[in-house]
Amino acid sequence: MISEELAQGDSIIHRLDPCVRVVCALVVSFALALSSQFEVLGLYLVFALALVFLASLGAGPVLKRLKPVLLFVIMIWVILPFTHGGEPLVRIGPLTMTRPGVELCLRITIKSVSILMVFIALLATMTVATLGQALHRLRVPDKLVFLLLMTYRYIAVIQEEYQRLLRAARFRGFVPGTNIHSYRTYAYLAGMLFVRASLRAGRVHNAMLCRGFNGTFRSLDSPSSNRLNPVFMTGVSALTLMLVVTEILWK
Amino acid sequence: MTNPIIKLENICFAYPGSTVKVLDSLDLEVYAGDRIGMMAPNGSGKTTLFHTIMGLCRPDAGKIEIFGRPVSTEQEFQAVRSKIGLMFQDADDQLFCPTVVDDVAFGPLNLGLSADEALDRAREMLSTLGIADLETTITHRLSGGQKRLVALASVLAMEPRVLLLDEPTAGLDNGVKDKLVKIMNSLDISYVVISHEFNFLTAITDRVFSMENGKILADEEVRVHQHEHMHKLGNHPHKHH
Amino acid sequence: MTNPIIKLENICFAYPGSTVKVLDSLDLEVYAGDRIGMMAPNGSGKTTLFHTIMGLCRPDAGKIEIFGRPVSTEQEFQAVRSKIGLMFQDADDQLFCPTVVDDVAFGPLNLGLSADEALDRAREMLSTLGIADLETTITHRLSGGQKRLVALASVLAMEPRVLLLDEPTAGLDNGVKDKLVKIMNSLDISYVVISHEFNFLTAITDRVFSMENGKILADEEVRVHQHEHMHKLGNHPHKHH
Amino acid sequence: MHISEGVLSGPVMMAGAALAVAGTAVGLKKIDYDRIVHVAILSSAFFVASLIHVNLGPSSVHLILNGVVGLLLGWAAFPAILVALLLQAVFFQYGGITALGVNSVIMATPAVICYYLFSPFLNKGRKTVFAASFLAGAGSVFISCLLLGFSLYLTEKSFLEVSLLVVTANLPVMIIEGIVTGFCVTFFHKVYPEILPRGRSNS
Ligand SMILES: Nc1ncnc2c1ncn2[C@@H]1O[C@H](COP(=O)(O)OP(=O)(O)OP(=O)(O)O)[C@@H](O)[C@H]1O
Ligand SMILES: Nc1ncnc2c1ncn2[C@@H]1O[C@H](COP(=O)(O)OP(=O)(O)OP(=O)(O)O)[C@@H](O)[C@H]1O
Ligand SMILES: [Mg+2]
Ligand SMILES: [Mg+2]
Repeated sequence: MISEELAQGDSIIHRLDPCVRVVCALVVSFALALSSQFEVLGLYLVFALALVFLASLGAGPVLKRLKPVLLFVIMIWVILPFTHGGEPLVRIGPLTMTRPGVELCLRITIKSVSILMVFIALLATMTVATLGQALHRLRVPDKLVFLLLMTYRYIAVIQEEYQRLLRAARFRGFVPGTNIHSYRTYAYLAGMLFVRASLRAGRVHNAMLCRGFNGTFRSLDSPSSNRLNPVFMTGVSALTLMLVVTEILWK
Repeated sequence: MTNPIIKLENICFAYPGSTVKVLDSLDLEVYAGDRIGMMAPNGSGKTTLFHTIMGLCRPDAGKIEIFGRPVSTEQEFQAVRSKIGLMFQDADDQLFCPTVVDDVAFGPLNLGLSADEALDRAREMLSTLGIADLETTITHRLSGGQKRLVALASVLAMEPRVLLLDEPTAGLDNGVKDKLVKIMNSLDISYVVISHEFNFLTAITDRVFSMENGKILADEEVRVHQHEHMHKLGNHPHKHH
Repeated sequence: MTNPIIKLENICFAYPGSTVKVLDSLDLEVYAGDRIGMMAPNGSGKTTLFHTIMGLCRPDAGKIEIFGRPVSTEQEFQAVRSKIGLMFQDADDQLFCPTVVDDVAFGPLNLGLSADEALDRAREMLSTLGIADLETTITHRLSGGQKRLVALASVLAMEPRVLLLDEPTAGLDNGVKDKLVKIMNSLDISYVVISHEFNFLTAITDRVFSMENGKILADEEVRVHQHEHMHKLGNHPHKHH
Repeated sequence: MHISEGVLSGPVMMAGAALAVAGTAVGLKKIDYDRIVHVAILSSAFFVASLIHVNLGPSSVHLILNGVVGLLLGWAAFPAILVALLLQAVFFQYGGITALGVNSVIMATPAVICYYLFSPFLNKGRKTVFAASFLAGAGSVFISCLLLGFSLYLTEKSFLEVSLLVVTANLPVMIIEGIVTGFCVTFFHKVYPEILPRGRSNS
């Protein structure tokens, strides 16, 4: 389930300092989410595509990851243009598409797809282990970083436990349906996951104590020095600033 | 000669996304009354083989026949699944109901028995295995050996025609192992048992198979091999090639 | 005779809320250079014993001395804990960091080493165990045998004076077991090893203890017992009383 | 249940982020070092459990279980849910960075509310436990829907229909969540009561 396939690549983006990538992703995403002019949004879309290109990701994996948002986009195109009030644009039978409705849909589409592409290009290209290190160096509270890394570590373990429990249920003739027996069985399976998680937490805590843990988190910092870091950082910031200024002046 | 109850022919299987054939043109026939042991290194595909028989791993090529009928779709597997009792490598994975009796009755309930009938059958099974006193115990509070026996009871409560046991002795002490040997020898059912312990296998099975390169090694080869080992290396652990 | 490095005297322990004494006036002495095996039925309290030595279970009565000094408070245990390397029954419990090298360096970092020193020590440990290539692997992707070796590396990176290994071979195949035997025999360190496998134990330890009724059975008794068994029952598994 | 990227207006997005930071800060403050491993691994369990699909007639819905997390973790549910959502974003792209704040608030606020409302009933008899946890499960989803609808409405008045649609479409989900949470918590009550908070004195 947790394949982290995109993190395996080797590109300009993969070689950048993860901190730089996290900061850039934040800056670009929020600037993008806050703008609304179509011309500017179009430029952001190009910007996002350029980042995906720089990360040398194949179209296949990127499209696969965009699937949830594409489904969402299709859904809003089916509903919003027709339910939104305002100046009619096209009439299809009894339905009327309104101009503001279509504009809203278009805006959401560009924004959501671009934000996700920025996310994919800059963040999905690192493992959560690396992301945790970057957040630590960006002064995110230790507890939160630890929580993130520990949760990440045990998802695979618990996922496997769940698969085995479900398999055991199916081997004993369990066929899920819409009935109380099925819901109760799923509740027991989920409950068992929580119980086992809690027992494991006790053991892991003990293991940490045995390795000298006393409440302070220490970590191996390995900042990757790369001449590209400042260049990339400056480039992305300058471009974003330009787009933000354009957005403001346009009004 | 009667028909085999489980027949695998030319089965190939690789996990999705991997090119390694875990099972590679594997053939296997299990007849009624067979008591087969299986001993092979980690990662040689023993568990995968069991899962293929149960229809959980779908082979990329080859034919599976169970109880004389070819099975390939989920519906077909579902129909035979309850007649094959698979016991997992880790008993913890198999026990998810709050109490022992709930757990043993879970299978019979799924078979369509009424709550009372299921309860009766569960109790009967527990007393057959000599653990009737555990009936209302909370499953996750059981000891390792007890868990194993309850898992076996849960599987047997489905009244399967053949048992597949995946390392039933892992982590158990000799006391529980002995009990298992007695129980297995008293059962009137065909089974295939995976184990890393030669002594346990020879005590409960008639033949021991091995696996290599995704194929099952014939009985004879394995015998010879193990003989040689007994003489040369005695008690010391060593690697099988 | 020198002082024992671990000395338990008259230890009693029951889990909170239970009246069963898992450890009952237990005595144990481990000397520098000792290589002790421990083989006892499930639930006889082996893991509890290890946890008591580490100060994870606090005894209801009795005295613990480690490296010649009595320990009873959390501070005292904290001070000695890093000098005793406990390897857990389930390697997943012990490998809680995202990558292998993070995990092996976790202990050294807590000992106060700088990041660079910790990294060096971790790398050195990994290459000593022949798994240097795993350095940047994500821990949850390791196979069972690899997890076990990395867990051992994590423990050894603390440079402990004595090792406590809780069923290091459970679920491993002979290849990995062999590797473990080689590693253990090459280490210049005292250890206590719990295992259900007699062969493995005899290959890496000098004496084998057992546990019964919350007490440790003396070496001699166990030896005699095992001798008798070899003659009478041969290869077949059977119960030890 | 989540809001996609690019939908929310600036003020709603920023308010959500601010609230999420505040909730997470409170939650982190309440977790001491002995409990942090516990919260983390329960958060992994939440992540996995929320991927479970259960049948609903011909289709299926996935469990949410923020009620269970609330009852088990109290305020710590906030950081736990935030982290789980961030990991969902990384692994599956269900959401991204800009909507993370609002989505955490939507999921975690009901969890904390249910903790305060219902955890006092968890050391009573079986029937009471089931009833209280049914309400916690169904209630969490209901409040989540309201918050989601409200965020959409604040963004754009014309989203009102969509918001109402979200609430009604989730009615059956609420009932399923209630039933599953009920059985799940009675399961804890029976097999491992230690996992439930021992009254609110120590929270
Ligand atoms: N879900 C999976 N996805 C990909 N590869 C897998 C998966 N499960 C197992 N494998 C691989 O398939 C091979 C066979 O695994 P399998 O579990 O069948 O071996 P086994 O003989 O049962 O080993 P063991 O003695 O450790 O139980 C191994 O190399 C393993 O790494
Ligand atoms: N956390 C706990 N709370 C209550 N009882 C426990 C707990 N852990 C273990 N026990 C009980 O204490 C006894 C000894 O358990 P322990 O785990 O020490 O045995 P063991 O010899 O290590 O067994 P195994 O070979 O299965 O690992 C068992 O009867 C067990 O049920
Ligand atoms: Mg296996
Ligand atoms: Mg143990």
